[in-house]
Amino acid sequence: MGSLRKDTKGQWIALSGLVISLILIGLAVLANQAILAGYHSSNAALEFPKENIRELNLHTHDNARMIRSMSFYINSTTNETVPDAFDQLFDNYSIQMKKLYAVHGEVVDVSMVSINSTTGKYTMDDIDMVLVNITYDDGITHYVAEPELIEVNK
Amino acid sequence: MKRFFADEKGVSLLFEYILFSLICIGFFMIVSVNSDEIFMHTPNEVVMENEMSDIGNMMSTMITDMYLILPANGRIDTEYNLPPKVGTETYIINADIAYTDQIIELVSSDSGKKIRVTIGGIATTMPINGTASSSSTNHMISYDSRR
Amino acid sequence: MMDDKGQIAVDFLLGISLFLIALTFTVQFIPGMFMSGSAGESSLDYTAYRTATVLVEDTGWWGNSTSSGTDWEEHPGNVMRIGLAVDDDLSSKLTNSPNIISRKKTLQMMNVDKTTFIEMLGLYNNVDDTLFAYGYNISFTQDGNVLMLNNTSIIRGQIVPEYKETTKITRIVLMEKGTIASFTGDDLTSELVNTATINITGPFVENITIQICDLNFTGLSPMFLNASLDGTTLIQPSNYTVCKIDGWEKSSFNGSLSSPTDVLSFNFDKELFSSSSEYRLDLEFRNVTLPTPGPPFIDYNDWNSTHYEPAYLVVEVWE
Amino acid sequence: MNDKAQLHTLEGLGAAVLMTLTILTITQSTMIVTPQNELAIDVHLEQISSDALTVLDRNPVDSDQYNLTECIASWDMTEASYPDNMTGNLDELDAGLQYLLPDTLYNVDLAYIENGDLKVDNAIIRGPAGKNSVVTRHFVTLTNETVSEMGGSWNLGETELRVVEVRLTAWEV
Repeated sequence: MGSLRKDTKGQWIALSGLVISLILIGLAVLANQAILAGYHSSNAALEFPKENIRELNLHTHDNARMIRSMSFYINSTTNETVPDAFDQLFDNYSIQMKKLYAVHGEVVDVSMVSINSTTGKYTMDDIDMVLVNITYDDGITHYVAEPELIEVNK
Repeated sequence: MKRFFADEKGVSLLFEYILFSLICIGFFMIVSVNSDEIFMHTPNEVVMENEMSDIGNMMSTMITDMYLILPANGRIDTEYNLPPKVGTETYIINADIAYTDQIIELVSSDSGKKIRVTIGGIATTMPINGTASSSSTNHMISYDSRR
Repeated sequence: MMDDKGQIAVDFLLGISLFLIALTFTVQFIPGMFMSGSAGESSLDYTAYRTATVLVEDTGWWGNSTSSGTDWEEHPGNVMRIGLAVDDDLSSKLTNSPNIISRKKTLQMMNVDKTTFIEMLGLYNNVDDTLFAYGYNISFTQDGNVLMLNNTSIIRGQIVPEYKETTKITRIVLMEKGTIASFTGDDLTSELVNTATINITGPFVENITIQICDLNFTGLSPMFLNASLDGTTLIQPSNYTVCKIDGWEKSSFNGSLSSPTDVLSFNFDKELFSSSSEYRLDLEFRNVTLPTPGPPFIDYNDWNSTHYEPAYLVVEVWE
Repeated sequence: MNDKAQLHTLEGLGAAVLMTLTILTITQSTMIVTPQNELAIDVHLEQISSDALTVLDRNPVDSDQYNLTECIASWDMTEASYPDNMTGNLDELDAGLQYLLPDTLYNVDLAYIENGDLKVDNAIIRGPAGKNSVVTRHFVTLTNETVSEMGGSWNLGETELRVVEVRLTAWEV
């Protein structure tokens, strides 16, 4: 046994082996953290269709205003009434949106409920609000706004 | 004394072999007894902590994103997936304390480990409640303006 | 033990076993190490993400027992949520204008006390009911510099530590910045040759911007010479600055006009118009005709609208 | 007493110092570089490119920069090709995106419904989309009025409106 004690050559091999294994354990723990870091939270942020829904909503707002002024224009050049023109233009808009969203596997529907007119005459100052139903469905998220009140005289 | 160190005739080669084997056996016994703790438990703890905070952040981020597009009249609901286990344990997500504490809590079933995630001021203006267990299959967050 | 050669076998045994142990670990864990280079706190990523999202896309909310609304900047004592997006409908919690940042809300954000701020934005970690605030640095920047509103640098939080892991989120926003009026060469009124005169009634809360395009050139090397207010010549850059605008880019302007489509942007210090009286601003050019005679002169206050400029919101969070 | 080990101790000490230094360098360098996880980078990229479109879209009409609707309305319907005509005459939009999204490459596609059919045109091509590219979408509605004001060639009827989906594919260089 004296020979073992006398021979000191192995000590540092043994110690460095130990040190290396400890370091590797430490690194393994760190690496473990890294692999799993933020998969679910990233997915939530990436997959939740926040922008798509917001865009559908805001774009419908913008369009309702645009359609309002356009239907007054149509009314002034043809004998079509403002609500009729409004309806037609809105339908047209709705069909286009439906198709554009369908490309991405999303089912949307934008349909007009009513035009709010206090006097019933549908004049320029009179139409202040439009009621629209908006639905969105991509199989995971379902969004329904019925009705969405759109102030169009701003 | 000098003679003691100079003396190389300690034990026989056979006995040295036996001694060395004993040391090795001892070492491996210690390692195998502690291996569960060292190689399973500690990494599991780390994995659980990470994954639970990840899931908590998912919930919190989803609620925040959803809050920002809530319809004024209408409803919105979204399904989400939860991993059935973090590390080796099932867990429960608890949002009932969100109103008072602005946090979502995840509690693991066996060790009772808790992870809390903040939800940035939204809970004061919108009541958030509900719990979800990882062992059930369908999960959904929903909002209805008329309720 | 007289035979020393036996020792080599023992050394070898010990060495090889340790080597094998190390090798086992290496084989087991090295592939995992190269999967991703990060060893960071993933939750901080999303704390920063949520903070930036709430600030940019939410209007904020205040409320007490009787009323509530999104104009929390007017009720700093009852603030329930901090959001900076502008809003036209105070009662609805939604905004139609995400990414458009209200100047007033931003300034009010600077006044919110630290504890409320951290709590409202969720910039803390809750471990066993004890709150540990994260380190954070939230700022608006423009062209690489911190944005100034009302002589305040819009930056909150601590200095970003150099040797710590931080997570950073950048958002592009439109920042409400004072007022702007755009004129064409034909809109501008003049009494003296080559000099455009604009009436401006103060006071203003922010610097004002005047933009001029489509000037009519009459001779070679048309130039902008100087600006004067009620007869006093103004000095660059302490009183005003001029730059050329090309789409989204601003470039420096040395006075000489090269093409009629050049857009000039004058930015006047709000201190020049400190009283609530009418000021007369003269912009003197060379070889430029201003076809509309005055007085009456064109009035800045009739033409102005809110000035929005692109800026970046930078949210940085660390433990 | 056997003192031969002393030299070995020093050597060992040296080795230990070297090892410690290596470990320190490795850990320190990851701290400074702060490599974000790949998904978080995607989230950030998606966020910022969607911001760019929103900012372009919401930019007030009377500001000196054209907003998204105006940019799209000005299009002369010539598709972009790579690499000769990368911006497909949508220079205004390209300039805006370049200003708002530095260090990012992007392609812009326009999708719209014409005579009941979906058409997708390449409007800006900055290169083949990278591996970690993200797609964000925004919508604009064009009318005859906006198009003729901006001098585009969309050829819309007086009472027609056309919804155009602006599809931005962005990736980091």
